[in-house]
Amino acid sequence: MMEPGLYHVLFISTALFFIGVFGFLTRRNLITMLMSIELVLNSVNINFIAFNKYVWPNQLDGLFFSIFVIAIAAAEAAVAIAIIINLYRSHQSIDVENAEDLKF
Amino acid sequence: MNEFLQIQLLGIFSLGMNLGWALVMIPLLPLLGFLLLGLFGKKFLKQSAGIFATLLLAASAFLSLHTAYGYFFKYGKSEGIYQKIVPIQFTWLQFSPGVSIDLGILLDPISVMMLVVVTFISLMVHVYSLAYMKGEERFPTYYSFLGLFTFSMLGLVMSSNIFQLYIFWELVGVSSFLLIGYYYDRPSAVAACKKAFIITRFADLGFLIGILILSFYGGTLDFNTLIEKLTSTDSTEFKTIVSASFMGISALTWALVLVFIGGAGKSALFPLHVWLPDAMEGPTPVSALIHAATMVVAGVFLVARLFPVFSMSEVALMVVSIIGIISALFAALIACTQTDIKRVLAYSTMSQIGFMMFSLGVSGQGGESGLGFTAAMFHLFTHALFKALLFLGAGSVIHFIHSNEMKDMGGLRKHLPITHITFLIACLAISGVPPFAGFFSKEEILLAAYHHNATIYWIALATSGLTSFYMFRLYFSIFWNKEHIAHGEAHGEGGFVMMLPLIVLSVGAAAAGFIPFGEYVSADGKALESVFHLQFSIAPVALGLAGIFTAMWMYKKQNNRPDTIAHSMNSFYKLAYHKFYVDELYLFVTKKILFNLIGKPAAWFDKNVVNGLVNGTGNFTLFISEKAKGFQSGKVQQYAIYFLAGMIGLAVLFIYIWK
Amino acid sequence: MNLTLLILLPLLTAVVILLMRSGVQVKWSAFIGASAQFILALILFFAFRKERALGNEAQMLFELQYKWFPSWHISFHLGVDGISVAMILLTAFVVIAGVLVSWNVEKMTKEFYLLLILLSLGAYGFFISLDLFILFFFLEIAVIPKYLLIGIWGSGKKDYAANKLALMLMGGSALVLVGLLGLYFGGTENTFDLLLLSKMQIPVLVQKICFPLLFVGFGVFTALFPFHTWVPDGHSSAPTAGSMFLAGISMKLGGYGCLRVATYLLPEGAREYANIIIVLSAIAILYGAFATMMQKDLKYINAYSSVSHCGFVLLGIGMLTKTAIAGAVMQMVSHGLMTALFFAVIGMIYERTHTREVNEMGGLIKVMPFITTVLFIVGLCSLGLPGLSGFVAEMTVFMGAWQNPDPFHRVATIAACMSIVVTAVYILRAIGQTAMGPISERYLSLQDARWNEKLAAIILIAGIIAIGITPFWLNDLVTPAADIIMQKVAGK
Amino acid sequence: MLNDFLLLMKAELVLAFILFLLLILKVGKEITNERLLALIQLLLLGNFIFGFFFIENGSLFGGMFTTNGLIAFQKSIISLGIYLISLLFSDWLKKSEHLPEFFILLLSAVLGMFFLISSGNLLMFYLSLELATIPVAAMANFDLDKKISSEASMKMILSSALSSGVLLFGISLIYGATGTISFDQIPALLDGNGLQILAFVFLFTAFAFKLSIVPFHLWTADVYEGSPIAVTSFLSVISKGAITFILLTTLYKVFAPIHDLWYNMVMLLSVITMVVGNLFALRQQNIKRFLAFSSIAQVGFILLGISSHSMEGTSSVVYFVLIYVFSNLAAFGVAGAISQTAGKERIEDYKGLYQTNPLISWVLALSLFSLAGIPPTAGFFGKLFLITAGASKGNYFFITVAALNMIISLYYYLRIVRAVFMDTNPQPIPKINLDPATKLGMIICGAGIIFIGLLSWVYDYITTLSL
Repeated sequence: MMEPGLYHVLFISTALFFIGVFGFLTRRNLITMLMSIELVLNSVNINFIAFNKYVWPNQLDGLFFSIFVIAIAAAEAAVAIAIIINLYRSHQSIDVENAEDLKF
Repeated sequence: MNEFLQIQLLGIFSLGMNLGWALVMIPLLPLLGFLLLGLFGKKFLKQSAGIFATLLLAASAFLSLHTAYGYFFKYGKSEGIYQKIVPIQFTWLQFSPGVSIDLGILLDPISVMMLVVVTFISLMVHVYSLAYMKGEERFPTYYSFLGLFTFSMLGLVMSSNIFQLYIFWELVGVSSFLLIGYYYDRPSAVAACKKAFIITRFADLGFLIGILILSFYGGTLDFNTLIEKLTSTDSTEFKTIVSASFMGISALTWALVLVFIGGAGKSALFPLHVWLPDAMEGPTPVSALIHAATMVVAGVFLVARLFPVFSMSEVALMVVSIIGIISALFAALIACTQTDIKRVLAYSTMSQIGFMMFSLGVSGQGGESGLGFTAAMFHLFTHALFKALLFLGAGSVIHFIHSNEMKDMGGLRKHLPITHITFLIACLAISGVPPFAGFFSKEEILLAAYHHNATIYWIALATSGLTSFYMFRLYFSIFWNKEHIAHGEAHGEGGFVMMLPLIVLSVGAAAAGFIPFGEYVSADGKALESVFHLQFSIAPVALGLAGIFTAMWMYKKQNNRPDTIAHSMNSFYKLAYHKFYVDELYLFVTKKILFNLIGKPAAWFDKNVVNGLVNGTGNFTLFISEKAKGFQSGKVQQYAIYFLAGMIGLAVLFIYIWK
Repeated sequence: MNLTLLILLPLLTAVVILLMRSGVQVKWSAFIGASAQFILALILFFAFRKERALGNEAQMLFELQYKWFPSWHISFHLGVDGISVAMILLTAFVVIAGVLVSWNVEKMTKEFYLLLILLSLGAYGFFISLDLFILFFFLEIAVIPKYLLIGIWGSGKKDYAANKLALMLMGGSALVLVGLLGLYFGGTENTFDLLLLSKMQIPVLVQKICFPLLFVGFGVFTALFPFHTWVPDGHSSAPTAGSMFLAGISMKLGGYGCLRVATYLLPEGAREYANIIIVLSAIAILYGAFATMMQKDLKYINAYSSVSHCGFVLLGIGMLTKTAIAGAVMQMVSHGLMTALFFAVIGMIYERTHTREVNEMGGLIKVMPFITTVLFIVGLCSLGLPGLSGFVAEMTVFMGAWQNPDPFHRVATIAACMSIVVTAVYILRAIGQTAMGPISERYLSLQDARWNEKLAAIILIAGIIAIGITPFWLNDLVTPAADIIMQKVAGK
Repeated sequence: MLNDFLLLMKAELVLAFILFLLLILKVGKEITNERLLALIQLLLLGNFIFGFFFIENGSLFGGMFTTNGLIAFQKSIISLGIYLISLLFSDWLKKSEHLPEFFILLLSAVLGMFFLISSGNLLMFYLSLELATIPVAAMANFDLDKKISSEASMKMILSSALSSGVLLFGISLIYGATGTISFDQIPALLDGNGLQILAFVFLFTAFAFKLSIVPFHLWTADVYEGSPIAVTSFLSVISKGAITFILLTTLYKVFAPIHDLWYNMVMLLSVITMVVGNLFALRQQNIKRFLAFSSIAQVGFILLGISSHSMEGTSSVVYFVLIYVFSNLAAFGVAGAISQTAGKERIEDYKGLYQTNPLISWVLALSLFSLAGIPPTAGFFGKLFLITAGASKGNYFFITVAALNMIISLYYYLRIVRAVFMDTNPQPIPKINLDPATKLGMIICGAGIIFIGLLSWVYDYITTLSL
C-alpha cells in the first residue's frame, strides 16, 4: 500500500491541464469552454500544492498562490459570464460558432 | 581667376602690348559679334546687323594680316627657321601634374597662314551675304552664327594645346550644325545638319581616344612639348609609346590613326564624307565659308599640326595617303555624274582635300622630302580662294534662277557676265591650268607624289584630269549650252556688294600661285626653294586641257552625247550617280543595327525585365498576404490551437534543438 | 560662417510659408527664401575660397559640433569641404530655379512650396553633415516630400510612380542603414562621426560586408544600373519643379553618399568592388543612352539620359583616381544644373503645347525663340559641347579613367566615350523634332517664356556656362577634397 | 513604515483615490457628462503631473512591490496615455451613458498595470496582470448593443483566460523548479535545465499573448475591430506599453541567467512578428484592424530592442513606447473622431479627407510617418535606436530583415496618406468640428511626435533613469 508520490500528482495535474485545453478546443458552448478553463486553473492549483508539499515543504508560497488563483478564477468567471450573457442578448445563442463575424 | 589674368598679361607684355592684344582680339572680335547679335540682334540691329558684323570681321582680318606680316617678316624668323611662338597661354583645366588643358595662342607658319585664310574668306562671305541674305527674317541670327563659326575656327587654328584644338573642333562642328540647319523649317535641312553633326561626332570619338592615348604616353597635352617628346627617339615617352602595342600595332600608330579618323570626319574623307553633300542645304555663302574653304580643311590642318609626330610612324602616314587618294578619285568620279551644282562643288571639295591629304601622306619631315607638306599647305591656301569663289559664283547663279539643278540653267553668260568671268577663272584655277593658282599647288603635290609613290602619282594624275572635266562640265552647262529663259524675270546680277567678293577672290585665284610659298611654310620651318620642272608639268596640264575639251565637246551645245556616253557605261554610271550607295549603307547601319538591334532591345529590356523585377517583388508580397489571410479565421478555438501549437513549438525548439 | 544657417534658413522659410494666407504671398516668400539661400550659398563659396586662400588646410572648414543623443555617440557635427560646397551651390541654383518655374502652380500652392523648401532643407543638411546619423536623417527627410510632390501635383500614372519612387528610395536607405550600423559597431569604437571613422582602422571583413550595402543603398538614389527603374517613371510623372529637384538634387545625394561615405570610409571595400562598379556604370552609360534613343516622350528622354549621365558619376568613383573622382563631382554639379534646366524647358513647352510627344511638335523656334534657344543650349550641354559644363565634367572623368593603364579600365573608358556619339544622336533627334522642322498651325498662337521662366533659365544657364567657360574654379574647389579621398583609398 | 508606504506607492494611491472618487460620484447625485468628463480630465492631468514628484527608490512587502525612477517614469507614460485618451475621445465619452463606469474600469486596469510594472514577485505579477486584463475585457464590450463588440470581448476574455492558465502553469513549474516566487531569488536558482526552459516558455507565451506576438496574436485584430475605438487605443497603446515594461524587467532581471536562450527566442519571434504583421496589414480595409496589424509589426521592433539585453535596450524600448503612445494615439484619435461624426471606418472612406479637414489630415499623416519611422518625426529616432540596440549583438541577418520590413510598412502607411492627400472623392467626409478637448489632445500628440525626437534630452533623461 504505497502512498502517491509527487509524480502521480503531477501526472494527474498535467492530465487535467490537457483535458481542460482539449475541452476548450472542442466544445462549442461558451459556458462549457469556461468550465474547461477552470479545469486548467485547477490543475495549476494541484501543481502548486503538490510542489509545496513534496518539494518545498518548509514554506507556504504554493498554498497561498493557489488560494489567490481560486479567487481570481472566480472573478474572471464572473466577468466572463457577464460577457457571455451580453453575447446571448445580441446573438440569441451562446454557441461560439455563431460569433465569427470578425475575421481576416 | 587671378592666376589666369596675370599669366595672360604676362604673355602679352612679353611680346609687346599691341601684338599681344592684336592676337587676342583676332578671335575675340567675331565672338563679340556673335554675343551682341545673338542677344540683341533681333531687337535693335535688324538689317544693320550685317554691317556691324562685317566691320568687326574687317577689323579682325586687318589684325590677322598685320600679325602675318609681323610674323613672316619681322620677328617670326630666327637663324633661318620660323619659330613656334606661344605668346599667350594659361591653364584652363588641370587634370594631373603636367596634363592640363591650356588655352593659348601658338604662332607658326601654318597657323598664321590659316589665320589669314580664315579671316579673309570669312570677310568675303560676310560682305557677300549682305546682299545674298538680304531680307531674311533671321538675318541677325545668321550673322551671329557666322561670328561664332569664325571665332571657333580662329581658335582652332591658333590652338597651342591639343585639347584646346579639340574644344574648338567641337565648336566649329556645332556652328556648322547651326548654319546648315539655318533654314530650320526644311526637313531636308534639319536632316542634313543632324547628319553632319553626328557623323563628325562619331569621328571625334576617334580623335578623343587618340588624344587620351597621346596624353597618357606623352604626359602632356601641349603641342610643342608633345611633339618634342614624341619625336626625339631617345626620350622615355617615345620608347614607351612605341613599345606599347595593341593587336600588334604600336600605341603611337593607334593614337595617330585615331586622331586622323577625327580629321577624316571633319574633312569629309572617304568613308566619312556622306555628310558633306547634304550639308549643301545650308545657305550658299555658308557652304563657301565652312564647307569649302575653312572648316573642311581642319582635318588637313590637324594632320599638318601633328605632322612631326606622324612622320615618326610609317603606317599612319600610309593610312593618311591611302585614304586621301581614295577620296580624291572617288569624289571626282561622283562629281562627274551629279546634276545639283552645289553637290558637284561639294564632291570636288572632297576630292581636293583628298589631294592635300595624300600629299601630306607622301611627305617627309624636313628638307627636300618635306615638299609634300608645303604642297599640301599651298594647295589648301589656293583651294580656299578658288573654291570659295566657285561657291559664291554658284550662289549668284542660284540667286538668279532660284534653282540648284543644271537642267534649269544654261546660257547664263549674257545675264551674269561678271559671275561668268570669275567662275571661269576659278574653273581654270582648279583644273590646274597655268598660270592660275591651282596650277602651282597641284604641280607641287604631283611632284611630291611622284618622288614618293608611283601608284599614287598615276591615280592623282588621272584624278586631276577628271577634275578639269567635271569642273568644265559644270561651267559649260551653266553658262553655255541651251538657254532656258523660262526664268525670265531677268533681274540681272545682284549688285556691287555681291560682285565685289567675286572680283577680289578671282584676283586671288588668278595670282596667288606666284607667292613663293615654300619660303614661308615648310615642315621644318626652314625655307624650301620650290624647284620648277617644265618637262614634269606637261602631263598634268595636257590632261587638264583634255578634260576641258571633252567637257566642251559634250556640254557646250545641247546634244545627246552625254546620254549616249552615260548609256555606254551604264552600270558604272548608275553606281557613280548613286554615289556608290554609301548613304544607303549608312542608313542600313543606323536604322537597322543601331535602332532595331540595340536601341529597341535595350528599351524593351528596361521596360519588361528590370522594371518587371521591381513590380514582381511588390506583387509577390501582396499575393503572399492574400494567401495568408486564412490564419485569421475568426474562430477563437482555432486561435487557441495556433496559440498552443506555437507554445509547444517553442518548447520543443528550445529544449531539444536550439540549445 | 555658421553652417546651421543653411538649415535654419529653409526652416524659417517653411514657417513663413505656413503663416502666409494667399498664394501670391506664399510664392513671394518662397522666392525670397530661395534667393536668400542662393546668396547664402554664394557667401559660403567665397568664404570657403577665402579660408583656403588664407592657407587653412583643414580637411573640413566651418566645423560645428553640438551635443545630440550623446548616449549613442551621435553629435550634430557639421562641416564642409570643396565637394560639399560644390553640392551646396548646385542645390541653391536648382532650388531658386525650381521655385521660379512653378510660379503658376494653382493647386494647393502653399503645400507645394512648403514641400519644395523641405526638400532643399534635406539636401543642405545632407551635404553639410559630418555625422552619419544626421546624414541618414536628412537623407530620409527628403523621401516623403518627393512622394507627395509626385502624388499630388504629378501627371500620368503618378500613383504608381510615386509609390515606386518612395519604396525604392526607402529600400536604398534601408540598406544604407544596415551599412551604417555595420560601421558603427565595426570600428574600434562605436561612433557615427565621419571624421573619427575615417581615422580609425575598420576591419577588412566589415568593409567587405558594408561597402556593397552602402554603395548599393546610395546607388539606388543615383540610378545605379539595375536599380534605376524609379528614375524614368518618377521623373516623368513629377511636376516640373519636382523633376528638377529629383534629378538635380536628390540623385546627387546618392552620388555624394557613394563618394563620401562608402568610398571614403571603406577604402578596402572600394578597391574590392571597384571593377563591379565600373562594369555596372559602363552598362548604365551605354544602355541608358540606347534606351533614350527609343523614347518619344521628352521627359522620358531626359530621365533615361539622366541614367546615362549619372553613370559617369559612378564610373568616375569606380575608377579610383583623383582626377576621375574630381570629374565625378563635377559631373554631379554639371548634370544637376543641366538636367534641372532641361526639365524646366520641358515643363515650359508642355505647359504651352500640352504634349510631351516629340513627334507631335515641330518648328517651335518660330513661336518661342527663347525657350527653344534654352533647349538648344541644354541639349548641347548634355551632349558635351565645349564651353558648357557637360564637356568639362565628362572630359575630366575620361582623363581620370584613362590613368588606369590596364585593358579592363581602357575598355570601360572607351565604352563610356562611345556614349558621346549616342547622346548626340538622341539629343539631336529630340531637338530636331521639337524645335526645328515645319510648324503645325495649331502652335502658331503660342507665347514665349514669361519673366519667371526666363529668370529661372538664365540662372541655370549662368551656372552651366560659368563651369563651361571657366572650369578652373570648380576644379580648384573639388580636386583637393578628391585628393584626400583618393589618398585614403590608396592606403597612404 | 507608513511614510515609505505613502511615498513609494503614491502613484497607485492617487489612482485609487481617483477611482473611489468616481465611485462616490457615481452613486452620488447626477452630474452631466460634460462636467464629469472635464473633472476626470483635470484629475488625470493632475495624476500625470504628480507622477514627476516625490520619486523614490525602494521596495515594500518583502520585495513584492518595488519602485524606482525608471518605473515611475514608465508609470507617468501610462498616465499620460490615459490622459490623452480622455481628451481624444471626449466626443464619444460625452455621448456614452456609462461614462463613470468606463473610467472606473479603465482606472482599475491602469491600477493593475501600475502594480504590474512594479511587481517584484510572481504572485504580485499574476494578480496585477489579471487586474490589468479583466476590466479591459469588460470594456471591450462597452458598445452593449453592437454584436461585434460583444463578440470581441468574448474572444478576449476566453483567450486571455487560456493564456493566464498557461501562465499559471508556467509559474507553478518555476515554483516547482526553484521553490521561490520572488524575482530577487529566482535568478540565483536558474541553471537552464529542461524544466526551467519549459516553464520559461510557458511564461513567455503569456507575455507573447498579451503583446500579441506572432503566433499568439490572432485575437488582436478581432478584438481591436470589435471594441470601441477608445478601448482599442487603450489596448493597443497602454496595455501593450505596460506589458512591455514588465517584460523588460522580467527578462533583464529575472531570466538574465538564461539570456542566450531568450535572446534567440526573442529575435526569432521579432522577425516573424514583423513579417506577419506587415503582410496582414497590407490588405486591411478597416482602419482599426489596420492599426491592429501595424501595432503587431511595431511590437516586432520592440522585441528587436529588447533582445539587446543592455542599458541601451531598456532606454530605447522605453523611449519607443513613449513615442508610440503619441503616434498611435494620434492615429486612433483621428479614426475615432471620424467614425464618431461620419460613422466611417474604412480606408477608402478617407479619400479626399485633406480637402475637408486639413488639421486632422496633417495629424494623421504625422502619426503615420512616425509609425513608419520617417524623419523628422519621433518614430524615426525610436525605430532607429531600437534597431541599433538590436544590432549591438551583431546579428545582421535579423537587422536586414527588420530594415526591409520598414519598406513594406512604408507601403501600407503611404496607402492611407495617398487616400487622404491624393485621391479624390465625390462625397468626402464632411467638415468635422472637433471638440476643443480633442483638438488639444491632437495638438499635444502632434507636438510630441515632432519634438520628442528632435529634443535629445528626453532620451538622455530616460538613459539616466535606466542606468
